[in-house]
Amino acid sequence: MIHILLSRLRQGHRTIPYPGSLPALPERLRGRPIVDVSKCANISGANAIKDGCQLCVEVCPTEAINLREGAPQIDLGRCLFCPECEAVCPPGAIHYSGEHRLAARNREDLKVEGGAEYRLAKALDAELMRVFGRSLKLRVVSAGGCNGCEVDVNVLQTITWDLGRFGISYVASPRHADGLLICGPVTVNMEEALRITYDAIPAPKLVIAVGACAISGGPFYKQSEQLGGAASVVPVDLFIPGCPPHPLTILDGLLRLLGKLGTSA
Amino acid sequence: MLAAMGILSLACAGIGLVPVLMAKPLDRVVSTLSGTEQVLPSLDNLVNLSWLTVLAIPLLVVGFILWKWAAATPRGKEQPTWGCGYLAPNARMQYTASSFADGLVQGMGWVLWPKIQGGRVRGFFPFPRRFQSHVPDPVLDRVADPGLNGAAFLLSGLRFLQAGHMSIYLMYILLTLLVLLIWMVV
Amino acid sequence: MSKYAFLPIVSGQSLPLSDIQESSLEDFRKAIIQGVHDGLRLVCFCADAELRLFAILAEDAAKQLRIGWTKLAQASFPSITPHCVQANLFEREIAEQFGILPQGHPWFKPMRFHASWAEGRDAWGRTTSPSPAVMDFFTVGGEEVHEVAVGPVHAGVIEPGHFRFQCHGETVLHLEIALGFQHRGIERALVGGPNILSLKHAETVSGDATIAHVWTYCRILEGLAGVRVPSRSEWVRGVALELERMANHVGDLGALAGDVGFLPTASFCGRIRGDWLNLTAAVCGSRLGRDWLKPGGLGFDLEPDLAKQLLPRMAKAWADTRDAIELLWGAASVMNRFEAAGHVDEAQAREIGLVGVAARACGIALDVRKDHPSGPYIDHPIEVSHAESGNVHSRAWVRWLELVESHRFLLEALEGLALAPGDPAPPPLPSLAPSSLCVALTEGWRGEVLHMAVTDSEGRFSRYKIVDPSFHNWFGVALAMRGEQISDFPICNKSFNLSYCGHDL
Amino acid sequence: MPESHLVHISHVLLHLLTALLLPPLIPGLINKVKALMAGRSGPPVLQLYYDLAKLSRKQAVFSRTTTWVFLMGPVGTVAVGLVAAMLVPFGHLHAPCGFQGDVILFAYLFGLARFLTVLSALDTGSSFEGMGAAREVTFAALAEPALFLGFAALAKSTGSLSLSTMLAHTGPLFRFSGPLVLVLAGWAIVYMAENSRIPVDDPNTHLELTMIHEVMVLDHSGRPFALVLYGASLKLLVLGALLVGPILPRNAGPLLDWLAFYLALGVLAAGVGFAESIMARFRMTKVPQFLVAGVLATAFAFLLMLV
Repeated sequence: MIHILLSRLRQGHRTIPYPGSLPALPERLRGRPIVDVSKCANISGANAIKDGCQLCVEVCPTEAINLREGAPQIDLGRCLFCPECEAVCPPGAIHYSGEHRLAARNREDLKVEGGAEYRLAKALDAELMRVFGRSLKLRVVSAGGCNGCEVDVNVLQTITWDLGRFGISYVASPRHADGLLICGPVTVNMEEALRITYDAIPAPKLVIAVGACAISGGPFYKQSEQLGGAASVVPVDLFIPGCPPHPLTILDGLLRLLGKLGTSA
Repeated sequence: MLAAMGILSLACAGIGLVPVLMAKPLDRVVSTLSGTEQVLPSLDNLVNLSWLTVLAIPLLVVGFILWKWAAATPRGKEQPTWGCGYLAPNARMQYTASSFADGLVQGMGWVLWPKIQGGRVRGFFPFPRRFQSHVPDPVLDRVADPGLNGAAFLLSGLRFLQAGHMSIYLMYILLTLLVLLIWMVV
Repeated sequence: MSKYAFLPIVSGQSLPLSDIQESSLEDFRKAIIQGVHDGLRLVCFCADAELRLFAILAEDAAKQLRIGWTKLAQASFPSITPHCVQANLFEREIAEQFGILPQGHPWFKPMRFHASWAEGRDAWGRTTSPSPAVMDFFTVGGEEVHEVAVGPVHAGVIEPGHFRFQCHGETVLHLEIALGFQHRGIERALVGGPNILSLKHAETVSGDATIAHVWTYCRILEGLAGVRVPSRSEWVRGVALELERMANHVGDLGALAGDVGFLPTASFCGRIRGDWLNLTAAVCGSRLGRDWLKPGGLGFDLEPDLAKQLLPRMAKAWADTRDAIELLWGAASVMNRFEAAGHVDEAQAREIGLVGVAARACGIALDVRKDHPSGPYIDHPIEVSHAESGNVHSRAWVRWLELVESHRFLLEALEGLALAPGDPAPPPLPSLAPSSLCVALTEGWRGEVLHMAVTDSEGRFSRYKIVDPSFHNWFGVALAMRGEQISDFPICNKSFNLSYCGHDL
Repeated sequence: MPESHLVHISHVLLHLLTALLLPPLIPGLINKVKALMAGRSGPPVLQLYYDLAKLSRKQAVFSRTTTWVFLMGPVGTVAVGLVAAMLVPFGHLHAPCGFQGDVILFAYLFGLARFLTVLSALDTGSSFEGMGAAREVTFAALAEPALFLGFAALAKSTGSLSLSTMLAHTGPLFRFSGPLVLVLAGWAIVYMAENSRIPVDDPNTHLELTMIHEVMVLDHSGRPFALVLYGASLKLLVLGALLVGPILPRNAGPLLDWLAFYLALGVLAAGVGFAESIMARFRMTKVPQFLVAGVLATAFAFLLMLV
């Protein structure tokens, strides 16, 4: 017992003061990408490549980059946050920032364009907020991913992130849950189980899709063994992009949904 | 069968809820049987039974209110019992009576000596097996039955005494009388 | 000439298919059965679309592999499983993927529940797509037995799988495991590669073992392209792999403590695992090591300055780790739980071909880093950690010993890297050798990761086979539960901590 | 109305309010202590109140196989718990309802609650819930004798069969004596078993195969589930009051008595939190041995009182 108490003293109180202040993030963390249209070789005069530059579109493993009116538009729902597009762009028009805030309420809001402001997730409406504001129990369903998202979803329960202090926790039975947190692209083999689990949750209920797989199928988007994300089976209320998302990104999304972070970007 | 069980359970519920009504008659039975006025302390005095009745009412009222409140919960569509999202549950997944009792049977194993057959599965690719367990009644099956059987076996050795001839039986009586006579004299 | 017909090859070696002599089906079967009988391990056995069967045996003592192949005349062959339990899952996989029937297989059931890849050929003669985990399970008959069906959706934040227990009361008579829910078609997707998605697929075979799989994938490409990776880059890869081991072993020990309700270690380790993950993120920006390794070299270098920065952070994390885990060994209530559950004996373990932590916990000193070393492990060998009892405690103890050993390796590596100047970025990989075969092994934190690639005449993958350690070890979980208490299943399962997605691919 | 009546009524009211409103605070306290011991902030102390408020606003999903019996479990647990709470003295002297023999009623009320919970679990047809129910009755068969033997020892010491007298007037000889320590030790074991705490059950790991209590309520949702959660916290309060009863100072004045009571409950919750922070859970097969230890402790206490 004495050893345990001594250990507790040595280990200390380790819950981060977030959202009061931001924890230190890795310097090389690839957060929200920024598109600087003025540098894009496809558009601007100075760097213009004659036949048009498509390099970023070509190297993207998941077709997350499209050219809209010549400028790259990045779909964070598909993005795996790999360094390929940033590395390949000759004038450096695409650049990963350290910005961890990525979650959005609509699939369409996940698109990053030059100049346009990113629409972060809004809080639930007043009615749902009255129900879930201080207590949200989630049933996590892993539906065919690589268990990477599960790692970072799980991490939120550790003493560092301490999800419980916001009234959010993971529960065993869907009957006790208020929502589904889905990781993975939803394999054909998990479709029915996911539906059963969703139906087993009493209304009102929320669905949160975590990770590129759960939003768009991620790196498996071409495979017929999967369905291309949670939205193909159940209505999704919150999308949290990343491959896998940093725990802070997930926490930010959840707290935004519960209106604990305000609406500022 | 069911009707009889129903009547008995109703009687139990009645005694439980309004024990005052039963205390007086029970006391009368006790005093009649014992012949005296008061052998045991009156049931009526030992436990303040009217309190029980008084408490049964709020219990039922609270229960009723809670029931109404809980039953008034808005209901979603009925779903199958939660089975971890498995597609093909079957009847074998219901808990069995034998399993239900197993904890206590194992705990009391030193008295009950349950007989178990087919419990061990061996090999990497085993053939389907059957499991069977049986808990013999420790008194009837383990003491009374073997005891009586043993007695019957031993006593059957004395069968030869039952010859079936009247004269021999008369001789037994005579011998017995003689023995008794000697015993009286001595 | 060796007594085995199969050709010797070492991990990471590529050779033209024509160099490997085709065996007759009879010789092929004999070689496997005889090899396994003599103590070799069947580490890979698979088919391809042209009805070729490939098998790889590991001859650990000789630090080499043996490979052989045969071409089937029709879509069936006599099953090897009755003579060699290790072939069980491989043969069911072959049947499921290509509709090739292993005749006389004693446990012939689907394993991932997907439609056959071969058009119009199904080993079970099914015409509709199969329902996951709906099959004939082994049953213990009798009215007193109840079945407990757990999953696919489990209580915790765990991947999906279906566990079918035959129980009486609290006692588990038999456990059968049906997986396949995570099947997303990785092996099929890799055919025709490598392409821009292939690296991502290698990274997502099993997210918690990203480095182990990517490194193996890189070595396949490097082998086939004939590229040598600078030794400094190999050191960095070693750091990546050992950091992954640290994070996961710490997490597992914490989770084991959590499953027996021992709060201190559970809470502390949960956090400390994050510290190790963050060391990985400091180098490559991703906590799981995504994009750190790249075929030919590294995606992100671990520069001398960064190595210097990481050393004090690692010292802090290691001090916390020691402190948290030593509590575990001091708590009698925890030791009682660990020692009581999940026993697998050594003979069983050898026969079913356990690998990794699970095998070492049964006293089998098996470790790819020592048996088939490559990269930094050639010059800086590690000591194989093992325990004898084969129970939950042994598996926990082996993890702890490996933590100590990995820490020693990391310290040496980071100190070395702090002095050595960085490598230039790797040039793009030349095209792969056509009609060749390459096989590579890596000791991930769970155990032996094997990749095998066969290229077509244009140097594209015509078959890419991945064997995650979980593939070998799930059977061990089932055996460890026989006759145990069902309430001990969570710690037993956690002590193996196998990957569902690595198995389902 | 004379003043003493007013005082009496205010005590009864306070007792009632305590029984109704206080229970959800206790798990909150336990969790806070555990959080502090782990080095985290932990959920708010009032979390269970928030959960209950949310559940009362949510829909419930019922299983197709269930009948009205399914609802009896949660309703019965709370109704019975509330009535039982009226029999136990909380802060000051007597319980609102006290009479000779109420101790037997008290014990059987818990039996009734358990019976209803078990029926409700079996009603779902789930193998998990059956498993939980079997564990519950098996362990209860060992926990109940410890409770009764403890009562017997107290009855012998006070010459009364009423909880109010037994707990509040244990007599100077009995107080702080060996038998009392044994009774409390036995009851502490009962307390941990009945409330599904470590080392018997673990309220934190939500794993179907290892739980005892939570696995029996896997299918409850909405308001019935709110009742389950509330009922469980009520049990913490009532059995807690039983456990701290004999050692509380009485007659120090109404205010101090109530304060002491709340303080004692707080200390008990902290103690539970602390114990859960430093020890692992028993293997399921070891639980009966642990419970038997409780029976033996109370049996010794009773024997000591006889001689």
